[in-house]
Amino acid sequence: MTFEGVTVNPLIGVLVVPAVAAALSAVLPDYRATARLNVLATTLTLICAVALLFAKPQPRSYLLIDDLNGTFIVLTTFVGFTTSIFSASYIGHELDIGRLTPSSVRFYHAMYQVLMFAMNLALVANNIGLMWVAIELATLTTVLMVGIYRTHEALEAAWKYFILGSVGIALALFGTILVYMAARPVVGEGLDAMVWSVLVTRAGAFDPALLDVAFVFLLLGYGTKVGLAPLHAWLPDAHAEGPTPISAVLSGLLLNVALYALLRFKMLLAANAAALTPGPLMVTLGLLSLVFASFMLYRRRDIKRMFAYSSIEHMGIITFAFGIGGPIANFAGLLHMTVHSLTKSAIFFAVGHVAQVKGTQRIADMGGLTVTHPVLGWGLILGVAAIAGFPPLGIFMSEFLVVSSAFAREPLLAIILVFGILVGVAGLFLQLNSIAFGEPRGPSAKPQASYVPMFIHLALVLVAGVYMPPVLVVWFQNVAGLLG
Amino acid sequence: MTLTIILVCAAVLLALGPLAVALRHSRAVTQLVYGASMVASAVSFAAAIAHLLGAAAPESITLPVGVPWLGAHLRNDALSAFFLLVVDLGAMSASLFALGYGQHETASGRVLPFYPAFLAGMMLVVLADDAYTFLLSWEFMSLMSWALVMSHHRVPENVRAGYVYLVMASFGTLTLLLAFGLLAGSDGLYTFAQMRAAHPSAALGALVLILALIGAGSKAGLVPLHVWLPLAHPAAPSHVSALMSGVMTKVAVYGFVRIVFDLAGEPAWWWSMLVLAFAGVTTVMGVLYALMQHDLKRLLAYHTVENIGIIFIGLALAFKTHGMVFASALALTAALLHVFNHSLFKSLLFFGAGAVLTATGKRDMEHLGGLIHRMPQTAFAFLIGCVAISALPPLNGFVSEWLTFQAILLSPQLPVWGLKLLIPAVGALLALSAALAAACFVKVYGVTFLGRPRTSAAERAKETDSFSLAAMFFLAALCLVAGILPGLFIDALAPVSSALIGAHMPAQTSTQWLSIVPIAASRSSYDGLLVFLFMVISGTLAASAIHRFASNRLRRAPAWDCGYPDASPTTQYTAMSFAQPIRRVFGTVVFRAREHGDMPPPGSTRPARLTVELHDLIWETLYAPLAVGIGFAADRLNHLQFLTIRQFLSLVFGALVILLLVLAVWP
Amino acid sequence: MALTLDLTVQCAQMLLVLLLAPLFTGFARKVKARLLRRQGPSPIQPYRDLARLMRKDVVLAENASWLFRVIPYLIFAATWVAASLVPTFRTGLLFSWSADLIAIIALLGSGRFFLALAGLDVGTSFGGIGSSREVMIASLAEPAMIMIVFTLALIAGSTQLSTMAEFMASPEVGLRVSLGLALIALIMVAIAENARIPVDNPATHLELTMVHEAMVLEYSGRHLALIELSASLKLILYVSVIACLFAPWGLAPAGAGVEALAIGVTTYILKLAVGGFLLTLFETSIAKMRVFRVPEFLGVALMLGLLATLLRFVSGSF
Amino acid sequence: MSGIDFDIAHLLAGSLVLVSFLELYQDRLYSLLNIYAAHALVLAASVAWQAFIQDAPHLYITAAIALVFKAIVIPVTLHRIIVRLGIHREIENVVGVGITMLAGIGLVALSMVVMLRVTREADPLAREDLAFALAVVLLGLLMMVTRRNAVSQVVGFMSLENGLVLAATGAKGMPLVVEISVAFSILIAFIVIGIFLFRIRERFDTVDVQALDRFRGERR
Repeated sequence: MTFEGVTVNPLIGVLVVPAVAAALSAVLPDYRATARLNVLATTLTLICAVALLFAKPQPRSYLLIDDLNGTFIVLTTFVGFTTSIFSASYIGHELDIGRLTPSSVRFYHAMYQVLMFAMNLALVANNIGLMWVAIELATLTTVLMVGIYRTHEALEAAWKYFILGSVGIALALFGTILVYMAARPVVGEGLDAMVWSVLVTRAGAFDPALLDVAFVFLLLGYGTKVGLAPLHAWLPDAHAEGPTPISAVLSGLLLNVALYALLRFKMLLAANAAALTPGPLMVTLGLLSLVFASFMLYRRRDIKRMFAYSSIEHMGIITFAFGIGGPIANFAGLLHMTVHSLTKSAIFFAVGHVAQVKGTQRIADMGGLTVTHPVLGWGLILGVAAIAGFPPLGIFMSEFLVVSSAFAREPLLAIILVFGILVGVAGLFLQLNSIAFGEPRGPSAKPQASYVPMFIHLALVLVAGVYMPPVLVVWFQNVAGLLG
Repeated sequence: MTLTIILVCAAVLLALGPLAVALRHSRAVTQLVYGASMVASAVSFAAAIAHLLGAAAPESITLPVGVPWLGAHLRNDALSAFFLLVVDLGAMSASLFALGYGQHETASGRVLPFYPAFLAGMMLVVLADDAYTFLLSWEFMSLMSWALVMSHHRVPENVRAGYVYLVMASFGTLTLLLAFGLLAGSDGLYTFAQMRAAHPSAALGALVLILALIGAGSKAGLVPLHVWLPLAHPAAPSHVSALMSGVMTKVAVYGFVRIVFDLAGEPAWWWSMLVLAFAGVTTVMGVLYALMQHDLKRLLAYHTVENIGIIFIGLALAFKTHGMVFASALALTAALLHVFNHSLFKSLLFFGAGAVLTATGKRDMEHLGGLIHRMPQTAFAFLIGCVAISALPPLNGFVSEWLTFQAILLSPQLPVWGLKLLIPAVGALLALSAALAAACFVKVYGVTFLGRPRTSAAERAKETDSFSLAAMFFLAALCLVAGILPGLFIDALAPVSSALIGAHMPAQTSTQWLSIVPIAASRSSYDGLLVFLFMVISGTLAASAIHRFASNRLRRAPAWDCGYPDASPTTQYTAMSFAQPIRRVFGTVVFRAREHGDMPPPGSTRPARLTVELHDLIWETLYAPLAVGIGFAADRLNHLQFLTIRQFLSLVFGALVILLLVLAVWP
Repeated sequence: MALTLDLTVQCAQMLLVLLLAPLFTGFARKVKARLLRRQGPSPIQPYRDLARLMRKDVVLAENASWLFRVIPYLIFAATWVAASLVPTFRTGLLFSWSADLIAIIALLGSGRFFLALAGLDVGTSFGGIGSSREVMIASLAEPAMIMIVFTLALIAGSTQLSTMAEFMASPEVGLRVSLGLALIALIMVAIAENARIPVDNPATHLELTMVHEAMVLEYSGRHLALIELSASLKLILYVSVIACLFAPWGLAPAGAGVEALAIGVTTYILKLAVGGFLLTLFETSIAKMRVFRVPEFLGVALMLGLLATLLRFVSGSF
Repeated sequence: MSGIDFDIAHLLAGSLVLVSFLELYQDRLYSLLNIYAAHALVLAASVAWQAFIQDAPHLYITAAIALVFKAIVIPVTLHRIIVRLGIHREIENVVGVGITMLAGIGLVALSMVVMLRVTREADPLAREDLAFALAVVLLGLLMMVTRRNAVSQVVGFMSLENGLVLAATGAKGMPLVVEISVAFSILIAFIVIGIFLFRIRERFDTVDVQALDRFRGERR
């Protein structure tokens, strides 16, 4: 991609721009400048990512672009871009009401860019060790951002996230080492045994038993990052106590990146016939988190914690879809990942507005949103309808494909899936009724932040539900074939 | 050609939604939206009639939207054309009614955007030709109607009704999704053509029947799954509840017919027994519930449940497992004719209820009365609706019920023993529910329109606007025409039954004097026109003879009240007291009805108080425990939110150890 | 030529039924009086009452609506049309195929529907008592009646009254248990529908007991005359249905000559006389039941009808 | 890989597991920190020995980091923090020592079964190393689960991390080992600073994790 004569390889651009922006925003004194820099940086990264789609560079030892991470890079940078627009006005408001100090805002923007850098690195990393380091860095930055408010709950949430995250990362590292051990006799020592594109071609010859143990550790390690049921404990508190843009990025992107890492390793196992199929493990974890999170929606009193549990529920559905396998279910899983991150970040934008307008996150203190703020209220209802899987929005198509293909293969599992989805929808709308409908409760200040990012996301989800661009369909289909 | 016109109309309707939002501040938006939706549904109605009467070949179109490698298949065959006709007729009359009724709508900002989308959703369900488009438009229809039910969200009951409705709708859709999953198989053959070609096995077909019965049955209102219907329909604005009761339940019947008769392959012998059992119970329970109500729209909603039962009795007898193709054709035609008739008179009755609601602001019959003097035209149209729904000649309700009875009478030749015993019992239930329906509508009409006004609101009632009246009289006229000339409508249904069953009833128009002959003239026939003419002639003959020869003098005087000084309006019979004898006969068993009279001690002037205690057994035995169970599970799991970090770590540790143990044990 | 003959027979049938109805009621009252060892009015007294009522002017309640004034004509028309379709002296009437037995029952049902509405129109509690009890009785009587129709239709293979009558007259009907049950059930339903003694006392004005009378309490003059006439028409309809189905001897076949018609008429009048006598005999031998014991009475009728149909469904021989 | 090299590596790895057991036994913070220092020392020795066998110079850096940073700097800082927080005399243990030991033995047995079943044709050293490394990781996790005090949980986590470094060094020729151990050191540094920087002491008057949990979001 030539840029005033300077040929900048988009792959490098996607990584360098956030890194530079992080350094700059740590230095710049005025917080408003860092906010604008933040938006500028994410726009540039988005342009690089889109350019990346067309100029597909050859895989190198450390960096790799193929169909799978092509779409996810664009998705990550796009959601990062819209969230930066939202967070510019959101953080401004948080500053006015004194919850943040200017220095902490500068720190926030620096960490935001480091997070972007870490996620992009994780997506493009070809070396499984590098991918591990990138995800570790992403966890560290989100821990710091969750604790930025310095309240008791925020610190407790950050500390819990930190400990659980570190244990998860340690397990993932052990899994990576085991993969290296399995690859060493076949691929030879040194760097090659860690390069994913080499591994996936030679995976057939690895020792299956070692791969199984490796996958168990990877599943539990990265599974903690994905927020699957027994390992989910950090997710609700991290979402509830951190600033809302971070909840949107956390829910929308970080869970996807962790699941993307898991998919990379699932491809390895799919290539090795003798290894135990990862299906049953992922299906059990998926169903467990789906049913568990659905039941947890009912007694939630904090709006962000409720949508955090909804994220766990949807990650459960996606893991179930990849666990079931087969071209249709895999396609549905990939589609669900994309559409879920768009919808969930849109919902968190709306929740951010609601929290600022109502001055609280407790559901009991807010009500009658469609009366006091019609546009915001109906935006939230559209988002919740999308996340609940109502047509014509995207998640309906993926749930349609998952349930129908699952029922044909394993009827009993599909019935549990349907039960979980139904309980989830019932819980979600029970809470929505008290938020959006009925007599208005609680204060109703004038909203500052713009609704544009939220409605862009919802429009994209609507388009994904009705008409999928064919080029995206082709990528998803051949990745679905790869996933086994 | 007709399919493209219909799709254009659907597209126009879909476009009206955002338009209504854009123009929400302008004054004429109500007229614009309802007028446009009326025109669109009228055009689509004409196209549907052209297709059905012209017995044209089924057309199909594939749009590039929807599931990427599949596209959206839409097809307009005889069955779809008939149900499209029913949907558009309902839509047209509801929009005409809404032109007048919409003026008084307080939350029109929440009704206008969703109303045309709701109509488009129903039209698309009927045209869908692959599982994805079918379920998409089915769920879209539910979402739009949920939004309409929630339009008066400030009333807590409406919010609860909307919630119950949405959960039941999602349950129904997910069940249908499982049914389509079975039909499509694991390699995803989602179009109906592929499903038909796949010829599902008997076991698969049975499972699909059960799932379709639960899925479509919950949307139509079969008894154990009907609980949302009497909550949701009254909560919506009247023209929407007319559409939900009269038309959306018919789209659910269409879903059932399409899946079971068209896609599920050869029916087994016990299929009709299962559907018959559900249908019989639905019919009687629906009308018994209705008798106990005194909220006008809730009563009409429960009556929808009863009429759905009658339709499903017809469908149950229509399975062609027993080789008697003509009997099945008769039963199917009876069911489809009742679908058409019910959509007519149920919409008419809901319009009447809507007109009463706007005039008096009250839905509770105990506060109405004497409206016939203040709202004569509405009263007349409502009377025709009541006579039609009570299945009394010469109107259309009687015709479809009569055909259903004829279908029942054809069944002794059936080889299946179970059916031999079940069908007379269901015949008795059908007759019982017909009589109870007549009793219920005497109560409705007598308490609401006749007698003296019980409250000042009823006293100050005024006639509704001309649009509402036009819609009501349009439907009343249709009821009369369908009652007098049923032969035309039965012949229109012939292509539908020959498409689904391969045979249809003998052509009716050839018989003399336009009477209808189900199987053979010697067997039984009924001539609506002659009976109507006879009644008119003998009535006018008697009137003119008496007025000319005997006296025609008339004077007014106070009614005989056994000498009591002031007969206040409260001494009149109310809805609950009118239903008291029937409640005493049936209520003690079905609703555990108990009456507690508490008389004041002698000498004290405290009024005596009679309280009636009714239990909705289905809600208490099926749904309440479910809700308590989920609440209990939610409470138990809620503790997991408040664990210490150490306990969360032990969760992770436990998961790791378990997985390692699984690995160690796994071969 | 045949058409005019059929037309004249049809009109003769309609007139015959209309004229005989008051006579039959008068005859029944006369026999009842004689059984109670009192003189009793002459059988033609009902004609005098009708003439008297026709001449008097109508006294309408203030609250009565236009429906109140139209309902008598509607009831009379429905009942008269139903009565004219029942074969009395000849089967195969010209218009008999326009409505079968189910349609006749439904016509009576609409008559009852409008009568109940009339009861509620005036706005006093008496009308309410009458209407609510009437619809309760109807809600049990009608299913029993439909069950009887099912039994007979299954035996005769058709629901047309004339074909059923011809089949009943033909030898192959034979003695069947279900027919016996159907006859008893039909008699019980007839008693309930026509407000005879065990269910409701036609002669009483005591508010607590009356059902049919309570609904027509507010009618006067020509309206009351029409309603009385419809009531007696309905009574004669039920008796002629019982006669033509369970005592079909003497019914002239479709194209019969004048003398067959004459035999038909005489046997019909004889059957009416026997029917009237038996009815009054039964009425004087039983006391009126409490209103809330009527459901058991009609429950028995419904069970008998259902049993008859079940037997009929199960096998051809029953 | 002659017998003697294998035996020494085997010895060092085995002793690391033994020290992990010792850590489980301690219930006083002082002794816990000393045992942890010993743990780091043994790790450093084992990594150095691996470096010698595989003659991979970069492993020496890891050994040096293990020695300097983990064996000396961390215990001393934690030591001083405990004194500042005044919690050095607390005795805390959630589950009885006996049960913890039994669980530890079970875990070691489990890791042996899982690992030995796995690698038959790979060279025995790697197989042994992984088995021991897995044992140390599981024991570290067990320690985190059975301790109530935040500092002892951190020590548990650090011993878990030592197990990982052992596994990484056991995998011959694995690149990025140094980078990973450096990343881990930063992580641990964050933890220690976290305890200090977040002024856990001043915020919650005690480092007892129990107190920490009273401020959970959405109090019941």
